[in-house]
Amino acid sequence: MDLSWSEREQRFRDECRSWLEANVPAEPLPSGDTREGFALHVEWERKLFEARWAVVSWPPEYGGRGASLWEWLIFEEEYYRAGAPQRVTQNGIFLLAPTLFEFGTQEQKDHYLPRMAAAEDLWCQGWSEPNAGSDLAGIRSRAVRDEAAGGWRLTGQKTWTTRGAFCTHLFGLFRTDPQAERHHGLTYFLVPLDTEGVTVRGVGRLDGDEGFAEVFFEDAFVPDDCVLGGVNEGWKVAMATTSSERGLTLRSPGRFTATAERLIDLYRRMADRVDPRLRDEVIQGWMDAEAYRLYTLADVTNIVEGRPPGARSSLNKIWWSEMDVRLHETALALLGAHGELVAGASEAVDDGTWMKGYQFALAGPIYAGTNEIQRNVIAERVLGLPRK
Amino acid sequence: MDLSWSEREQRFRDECRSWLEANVPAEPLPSGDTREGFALHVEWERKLFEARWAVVSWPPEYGGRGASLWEWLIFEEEYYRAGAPQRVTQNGIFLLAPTLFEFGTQEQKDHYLPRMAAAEDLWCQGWSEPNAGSDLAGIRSRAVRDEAAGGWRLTGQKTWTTRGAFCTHLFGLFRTDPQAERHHGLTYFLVPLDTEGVTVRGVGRLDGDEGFAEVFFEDAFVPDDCVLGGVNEGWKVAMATTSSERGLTLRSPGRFTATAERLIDLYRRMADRVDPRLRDEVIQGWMDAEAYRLYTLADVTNIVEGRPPGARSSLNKIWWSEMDVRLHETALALLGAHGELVAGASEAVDDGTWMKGYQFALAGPIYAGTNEIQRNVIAERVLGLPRK
Amino acid sequence: MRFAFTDEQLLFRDAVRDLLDKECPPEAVRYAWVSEDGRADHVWEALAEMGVIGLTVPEAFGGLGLSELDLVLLLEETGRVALPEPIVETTAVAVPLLDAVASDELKAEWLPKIAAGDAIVAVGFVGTPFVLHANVADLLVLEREDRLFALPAARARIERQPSVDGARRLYTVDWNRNDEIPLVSGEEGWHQVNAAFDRGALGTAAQLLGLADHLLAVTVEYVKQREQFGVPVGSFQAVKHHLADALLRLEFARPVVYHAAYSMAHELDTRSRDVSMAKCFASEAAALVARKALQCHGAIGYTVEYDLHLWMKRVWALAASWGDAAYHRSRVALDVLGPAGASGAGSPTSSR
Amino acid sequence: MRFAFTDEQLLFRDAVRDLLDKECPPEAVRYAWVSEDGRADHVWEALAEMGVIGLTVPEAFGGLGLSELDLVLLLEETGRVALPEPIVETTAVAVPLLDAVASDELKAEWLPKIAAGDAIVAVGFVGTPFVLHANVADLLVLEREDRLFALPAARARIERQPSVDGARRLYTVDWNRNDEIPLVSGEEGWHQVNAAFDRGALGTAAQLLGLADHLLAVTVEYVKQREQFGVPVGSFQAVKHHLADALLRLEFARPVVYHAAYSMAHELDTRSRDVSMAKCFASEAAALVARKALQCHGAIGYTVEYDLHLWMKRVWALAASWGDAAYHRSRVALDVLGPAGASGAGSPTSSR
Repeated sequence: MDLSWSEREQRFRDECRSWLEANVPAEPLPSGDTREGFALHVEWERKLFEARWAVVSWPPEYGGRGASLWEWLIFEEEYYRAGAPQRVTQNGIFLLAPTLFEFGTQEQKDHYLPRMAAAEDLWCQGWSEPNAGSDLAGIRSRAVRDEAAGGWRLTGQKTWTTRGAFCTHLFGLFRTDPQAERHHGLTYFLVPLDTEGVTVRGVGRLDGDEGFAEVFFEDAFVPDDCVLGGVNEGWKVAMATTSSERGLTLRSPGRFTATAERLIDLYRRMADRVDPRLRDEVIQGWMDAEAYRLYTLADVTNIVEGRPPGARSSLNKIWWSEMDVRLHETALALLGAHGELVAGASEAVDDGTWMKGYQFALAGPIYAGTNEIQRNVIAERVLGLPRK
Repeated sequence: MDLSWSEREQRFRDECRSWLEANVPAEPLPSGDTREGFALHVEWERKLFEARWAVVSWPPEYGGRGASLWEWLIFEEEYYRAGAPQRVTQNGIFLLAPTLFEFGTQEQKDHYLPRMAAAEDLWCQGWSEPNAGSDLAGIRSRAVRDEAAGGWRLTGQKTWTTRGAFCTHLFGLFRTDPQAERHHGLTYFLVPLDTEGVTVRGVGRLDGDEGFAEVFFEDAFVPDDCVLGGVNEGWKVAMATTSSERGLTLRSPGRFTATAERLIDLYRRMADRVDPRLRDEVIQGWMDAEAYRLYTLADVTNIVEGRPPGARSSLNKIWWSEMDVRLHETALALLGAHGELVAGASEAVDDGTWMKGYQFALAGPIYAGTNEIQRNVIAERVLGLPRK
Repeated sequence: MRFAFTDEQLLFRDAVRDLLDKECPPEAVRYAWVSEDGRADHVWEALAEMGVIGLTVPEAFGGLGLSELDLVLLLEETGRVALPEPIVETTAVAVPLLDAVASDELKAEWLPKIAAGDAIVAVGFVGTPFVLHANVADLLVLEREDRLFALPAARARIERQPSVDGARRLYTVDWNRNDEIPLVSGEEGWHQVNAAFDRGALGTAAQLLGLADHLLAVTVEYVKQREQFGVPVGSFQAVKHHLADALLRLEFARPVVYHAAYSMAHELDTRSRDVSMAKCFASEAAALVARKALQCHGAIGYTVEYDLHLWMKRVWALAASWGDAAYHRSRVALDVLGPAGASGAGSPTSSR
Repeated sequence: MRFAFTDEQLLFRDAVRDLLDKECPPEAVRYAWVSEDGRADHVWEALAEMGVIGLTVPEAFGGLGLSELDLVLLLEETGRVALPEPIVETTAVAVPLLDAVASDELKAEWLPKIAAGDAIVAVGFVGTPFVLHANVADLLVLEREDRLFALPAARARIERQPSVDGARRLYTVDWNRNDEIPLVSGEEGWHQVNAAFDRGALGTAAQLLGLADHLLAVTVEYVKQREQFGVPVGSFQAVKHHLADALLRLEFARPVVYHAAYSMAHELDTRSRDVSMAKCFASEAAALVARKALQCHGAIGYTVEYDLHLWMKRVWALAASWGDAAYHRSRVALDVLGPAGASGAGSPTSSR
């Protein structure tokens, strides 16, 4: 066991910290889930790319630095500590990219990855449908073969697509075998949103931003090279990387340790006004974030040494998502009657970011597999309890 | 709404308080779940009976005072406030008696009720079996008709029978129709434990007392008049009074408000030594007990006015059983390293009653229908969610 | 001993529920989010018509002269529909306060107008840092250092403080001291502020019950029809237990709130403690119900096009207004344990 | 950066597990409840044989001279079998303390005996009011007002304090001051007591992990085979989620405990805080697992004829020993927030 960073990692941290200090916008950008804010975030993403900080863990030929998982952790830690903008490219970088690396043809990788890294192509996720939320196997959107044109015609509806109204591309599952049931007969498609027959409609979200979209497909044609992995193998392709170590389940601790530090700072400012018992919630929140950091260090060690977490990654997801809610609940408890104030209120503490963050945090236990589903996974696949 | 007590109720309270003050043993009796303790508790029960405090809500002809539900609440409040002994007759008085009143023949009532009130007959419950815990319909013990002798022959095993090793009689369900499935073909029997073919074996319990028993039946004969209600109607008979207002579900608030007051007293004694945050748990416990008292007052009003709680009584059971656990957890948290000490330790606070009470409280969420079952009942029968 | 409402009280409650179902549907709440003044149309007038707005106004001034116990069920109904109006401030808080401390002239001038629905009174104490609907108030009743006074709306300089709940129009208020119309001050002022704070906390607790009731009801309906894995999500035990827990907390907060209304109406010595218990239980129960409601809805509950958020955000706001759960718990501790045992407790006027 | 144990450490752990499975089955724990001295037969000797008892004894004195990081997995194993022996007190606490402060004579006299398994040392600080297994100790190391001293067992007057865990033999100790063998006092004494307390808390946290691991494992097995309503109870979602929550808390306490062992072994400045985090997480995780284990077992878990209670009661006892969760949380708060922010925190020697 050695919990110290190597010289190389230290240098990496220093380089990244100094670049961020010099380049992170002094004024926080408006939410990237609004049209205006999104545009500004894309600018930022391109700046990151030019300095090769956009996708540090990718190979250099695709715009990365071939950074190790450890360096990726360091980058994330520094990124959040610096209070840098949210990554509006994350669905592409964290969800699609791992799948492309594993299943993409050389042509697909060479075409999509650099444009994704450079924030030229902006990807949104097309999993959920009106009748397929927790149960993705309920997908009804279909792709019909067009032999003549050498491609597929997509019809159906995707929903809850985060930032879909502002993106340029969508990746998602469509049913290519109408006979097949449930998880079978699905195919993974890469779809430009400017394709004829595709309509995108923005949907307002809890926190007031137009961060969701519904995407309608009416006989929209996409050529064969828009299929990722094999036809009718979409489920396997999609699932293979959902617990990817760069995916959602291994959420970088930096985000939460930074929130915990901000909570400590808030407590210091409010301490004279609040019930002393809140001290315990504050310190518990700080310890929970620290525990998540330590858990992740062990997790990454296992991954690096060839022991992937598998179903245990559901433990991460439950922990970070429920911790994030608690951290914000504690902050709001500290704020008392001031907690309901939002950006623009002269009396708002920290410009209402805690209430904003709370609403964002509330999505955590719901998306990427509700925590109820995650608990089933843990019980059945980690503890081995009977499914039925 | 009128939350004051009538003159009559006040007088009842005064009478009951002064009798208890004069008669409750100065030294708490040893646990009634031990053989010695049980004997002493039976003495106490007989004393209660002689003063007509044993079954205040029963008609005078059976040894009661025909007390109203309100007066019963008052009695219970005073009983616990006085720190009077636990009721080792409770299975008979609270569980069997309501069923006897509703389904018993005049002969059965005249025979059993006075002897029960006088603590001459001491009843234990024969519901659970090795394969029938939460799922009573899994009962396998059977009763075979003996036409010649005019009765039934019982065979099988009952388990987790509280104080069964010290009781004289058992009431329970036996399968009289081997063809019938699940809840059908069961019959409610009243069985003297000295019946030939009945063997009782004591089982040690978490808190160290021999408070459980396994009861074995081998071709044990009981005459027809030991059947309560109709043959093959045992389920209906048993269920009719499980949510009886004098049954387990309407646990008298007195027990918990008394515990809460003791917790407040403990906090006062420890306050200088404990983390201030525990103050909140203490006061929350006190408020939870108070809320249960108020909920019960509303409940009793509804019952008195002909609006029985029905499935909503599962709410009571969850509340009091989980509150009781929290109250004791809080007390043990106040005690810190002293919490593990038990009766006989010179350093033990309150002679270890908190740890003892904690173990007793832990049974609450398990017996009389686990709280998981109770939550299903609330969801399905109160909220109307689909069973399957 | 009878812990239940009278048939009259229940009938009045039903009538108000019918009225609000008709006059204050979700669209009215949505409208209040975007409307200039943050109010729904016509509802206030309709409620005044029915006597609800003037419920606490003495009959001599054209009201019904009824008590907190008569009001509590009606405020619960205003919560059920997320009524975007300052009824707690005007009817529950301002009227009894003015009735207790205002000059005969002031009462004669304002109480009849309030009862008629022609005047709105906004309130602001240190315990409630922001003044709700000061923008539409005709009169403000404010307090500084136990100095209670009235302020004509025209004399108030107000600055909007946007809330997460678009239908809650909150303001900070500034004024010239010589525009104050003195009501009462000193120790009597402190007592009156405490009584007013108790009424506000109680009224808010009642609204939280109604809000939570509605959130639970729509969630139950949703999980009954929403299907995943080929069955209604409401058939999953995890969802059942989420909602059973929600009902449990709500149903045990209910008698606590009604009991506090009884204590206030009968001026029991324990009334402040009883109100704090009520606000503590109602705040935590409603917050839990809101949390479960969102989780059981999933992504759809997260969209503003679906109504859930209108109720959820009101719950967040009200749970922290008029003292949050932690504050009121401390107040109970102060009463039950005494100053020694209860560190961290404060008087209602200690800022939250 | 590598947050994992070495193969050697894991192999040693496996060997100790095999030994304990053989030498310390549930019957051995039951025996300790009723045996005269509250110990299991032979286990101590077998552990000494393997070098576990003397693990922290310097090689010069016949031990392995290893660190907290080498010990933590082994103590976890002693927890897994609910070992009824004072190994935390002797190996984790007393040995490093004696090695740090005892005279050469005292070390030469005792350390080799301990390593050989021929001597047991019991400890008592103000932070740990009762002395475990003082009845079988050959030497006691005690502390009063930062005055650390050794006391020959023969000179100690002990009174048994019965614990809910029959295998834990707790005693209060009395003695004549002139029988004390002074070790260290004053500020240095305070530092040594704190270091000893940290080692005791860490060792106890490790045992709690093992205890919880076992409780969860037997519960999983039970709910897989126990049938109700025609199916295994483990197929009910409520049971699944109870046990998923148990695993969640346990698996997030684990790295916190291992990290604290690393901090102690490398004498990091944060070690006391890291240990407090470890004890806080381990105590609460184990308590939760015990609670879920009993609930998922139902009535059978409530009987003393079933083994569950042996582990459950040890968890209750250890969760509150060497500082409970609330105490250690305060200690972390003191470190992170500073005295101003952290009311109610105390030093390890403030009585719990």
